[in-house]
Amino acid sequence: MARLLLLGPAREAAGVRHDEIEGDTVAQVLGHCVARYGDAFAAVLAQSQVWVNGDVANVGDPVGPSDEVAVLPPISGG
Amino acid sequence: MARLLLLGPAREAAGVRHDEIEGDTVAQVLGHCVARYGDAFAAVLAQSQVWVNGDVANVGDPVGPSDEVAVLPPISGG
Amino acid sequence: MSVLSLTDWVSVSASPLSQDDLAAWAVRPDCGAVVTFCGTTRCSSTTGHEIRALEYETSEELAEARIAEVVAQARVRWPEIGAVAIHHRVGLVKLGEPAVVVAVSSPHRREAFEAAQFCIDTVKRCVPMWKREIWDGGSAWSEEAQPLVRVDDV
Amino acid sequence: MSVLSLTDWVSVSASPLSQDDLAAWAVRPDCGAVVTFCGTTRCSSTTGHEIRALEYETSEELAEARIAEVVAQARVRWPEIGAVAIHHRVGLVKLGEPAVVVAVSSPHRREAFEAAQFCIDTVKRCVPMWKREIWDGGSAWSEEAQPLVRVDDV
Repeated sequence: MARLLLLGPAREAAGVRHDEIEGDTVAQVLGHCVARYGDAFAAVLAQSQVWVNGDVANVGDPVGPSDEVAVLPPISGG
Repeated sequence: MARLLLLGPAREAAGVRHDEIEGDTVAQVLGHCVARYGDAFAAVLAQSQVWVNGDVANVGDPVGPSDEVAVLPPISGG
Repeated sequence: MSVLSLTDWVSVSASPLSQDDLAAWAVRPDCGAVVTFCGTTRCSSTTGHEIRALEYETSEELAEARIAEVVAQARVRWPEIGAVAIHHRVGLVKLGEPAVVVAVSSPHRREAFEAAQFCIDTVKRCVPMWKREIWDGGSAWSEEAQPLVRVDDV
Repeated sequence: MSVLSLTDWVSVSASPLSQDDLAAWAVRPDCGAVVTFCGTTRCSSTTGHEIRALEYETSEELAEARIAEVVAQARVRWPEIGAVAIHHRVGLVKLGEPAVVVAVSSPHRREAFEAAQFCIDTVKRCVPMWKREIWDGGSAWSEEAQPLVRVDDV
């Protein structure tokens, strides 16, 4: 279980900004995200960075209920 | 005869900002300036640029009553 | 939410930006130079429409933390600089309004120019931010998108 | 006395300077970047005194003409730039107040940074201006003086 934060095109593809998702690792959380949000989200995720608690994460990193997993697509700021 | 404009340290050394000075060339005008304002002015003039009507002038350039001869010491702006 | 110290002022919020506020805040008695960059929304579109406004989306917390990293890196590269302020607006921004403002003060102007340019260049590459183009009757994500870069990798 | 067109705004006067006025004036719908330089009077002295204020002396007419040449040269070097404003204050300027402000807008930020830095560097070398340091009980010309340079020779 982890808290999920979806931003920009990831938020749009999933239809939600915040969610709670099952999984004990980043990979498991992302797998459940794709199952829940579908192919459009999977396409965005494939181009995105994933951060845990504000830092770049590896797919094998463990996560728990107090951790925030954020999905960050390519940026277009300023 | 020409109109004279003295700026910064040149104005301070001469004690005036504007004056009217005899002379048919830049060199003659400057010679009369040194005679009128003295050694302190001559020392500043030796380091200065001389412009006529806003452009850099040569000492031999002719000047008349409608021309402005400006003495511009080294700058310290901004 | 903003990060504020005597020398650093970082903010990501929906409030309109004031370049004058940042520039005035950055003035220091020993700093003769303040360089300010103001990025305004402009009419040229990546999607071919006549743009009325832009909408910026982010996590204010994540964006402010990354901007603070940018400021810290600028201080490593230009230790002489005085104050650094970087504000980014989120939400709807009308055409011609500032979306991002950077102000850097320094005893001499060269460091202020270099650090200000580094800050805005690095903010654009390293800070999570998504721009949506809004036109009459529609909207779309900007097509300028680039992968996020870490500040240490700039 | 000031030189004002749709794209150029040059002024040398005793009025206080507003960076915000210049930056706001420089915004153009097709220009996403405005870079502003503000040179403030600072406490460090060339003569070893505790400075209270600076006093700038020039011929407003000659100074404005030279600044207009600087703007023209910037447009030769960076044809993309939009608006350019350069204001220089004369007379007494208290510590921490702006003595010179430059604002340049451009479609993209690199040209705005480069042109703004060229403008202030060239103003400092090419514009007739004399700075007097004022302290409690005395004053003297700044000892930083350099010979005037022609804009074409920069």
